[in-house]
Amino acid sequence: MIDVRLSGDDLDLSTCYDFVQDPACGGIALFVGAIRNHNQGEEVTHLEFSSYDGMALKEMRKIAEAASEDYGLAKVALHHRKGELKIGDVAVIIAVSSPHRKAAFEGCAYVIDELKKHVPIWKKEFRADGTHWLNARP
Amino acid sequence: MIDVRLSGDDLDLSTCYDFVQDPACGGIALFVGAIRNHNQGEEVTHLEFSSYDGMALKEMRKIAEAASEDYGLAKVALHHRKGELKIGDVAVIIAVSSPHRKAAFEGCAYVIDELKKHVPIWKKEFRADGTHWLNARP
Amino acid sequence: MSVTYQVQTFAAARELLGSPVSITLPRGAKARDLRQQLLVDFPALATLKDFAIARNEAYALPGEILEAGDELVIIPPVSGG
Amino acid sequence: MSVTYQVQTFAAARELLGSPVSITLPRGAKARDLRQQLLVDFPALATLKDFAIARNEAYALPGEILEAGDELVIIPPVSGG
Repeated sequence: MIDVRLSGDDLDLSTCYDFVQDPACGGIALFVGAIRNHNQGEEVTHLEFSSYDGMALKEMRKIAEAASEDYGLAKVALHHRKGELKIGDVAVIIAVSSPHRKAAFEGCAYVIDELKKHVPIWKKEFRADGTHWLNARP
Repeated sequence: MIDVRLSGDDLDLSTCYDFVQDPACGGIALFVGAIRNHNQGEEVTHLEFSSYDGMALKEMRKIAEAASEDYGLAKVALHHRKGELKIGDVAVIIAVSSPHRKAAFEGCAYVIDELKKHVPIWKKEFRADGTHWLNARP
Repeated sequence: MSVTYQVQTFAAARELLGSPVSITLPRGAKARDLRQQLLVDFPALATLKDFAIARNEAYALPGEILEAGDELVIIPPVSGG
Repeated sequence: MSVTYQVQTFAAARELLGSPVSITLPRGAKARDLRQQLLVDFPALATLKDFAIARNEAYALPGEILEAGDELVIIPPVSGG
């Protein structure tokens, strides 16, 4: 079972945790990605996510489905923020449940790694030295 | 910074998450170990933890300190239940924060692996086929 | 015979080109042809580290043949998470 | 000269032996001597897969010398988490 969301509102850890609960699963791994106050040595004041929502949700579902199959996960929740964020705000939450904790950790790490490679969401940082779309330039 | 607890009351995910928050850390990895409804093919009805509390807390702190050093974690929360638990109850919660997500995942996995090897807490399962102290017999 | 496609942009590509942009290609053109023509018509795209083409909300393989009515999007390097 | 130690038990060891148990060892005995004497005095301990000795709330190395007043505990294989 999979729950993917792309939300303009604050993400909620308990919502993701509750979704993946399963009486047959002893292990739940979660990852929370938050906005840091610095990047590449520069102070970050806030940032903005731009997203191609329809495709982003499809890609997120594909990744969650692949993780479920490849790691034998019971349930996967994958929630991503969009719009404007400030330092400390949560950008992404991933929760996965599995009968085995090693699979839970590996499946959770797979989801965040793949999300960062393939999901059409773009981060614009507002820093002291200007604004930057991350990864965009050579 | 480290927070270790051994508690007779329900563990709380938000408490662990809040403890490890850090504006310099983009990645928080969490693990929740819950009581499964089966083990080794047998249905589990409930279970009981016995613990050597003073030593357990010392060992938990040692593991959290080693994880902080070896994986460069900013903060570690490690909470374990004691006493009687039923199916679905949370036995352990680990939360770690790090500037880098790979270190967060690996540090979190290290903590649960080491806890299961060294911390003097013992699980007695009540199953259809009797009661068992896990791992105790050859 | 040629077809004119509207191509949407996001993020760094939108800042470079605005959105949407129009591209005219021979009928039967493939995703790789669209990518090449975009670089010809909009040389500013070369300042991106890279970009992909999405067709109907999925990454297009270079050999995919485009059809009229396709939803086409320039995908600069992503940076979510 | 000999010393009598009280050794605490937990979990499977407590079910086998009760708690605490008394063990008398020569002065200067080491943790490994305690472990061996426990197996002699309480053969039921051999039904455990394994056990360790904790001394003053830490795992004792086999060569550690015991002192009167030490807090000593039999640690069966742990199963937390």
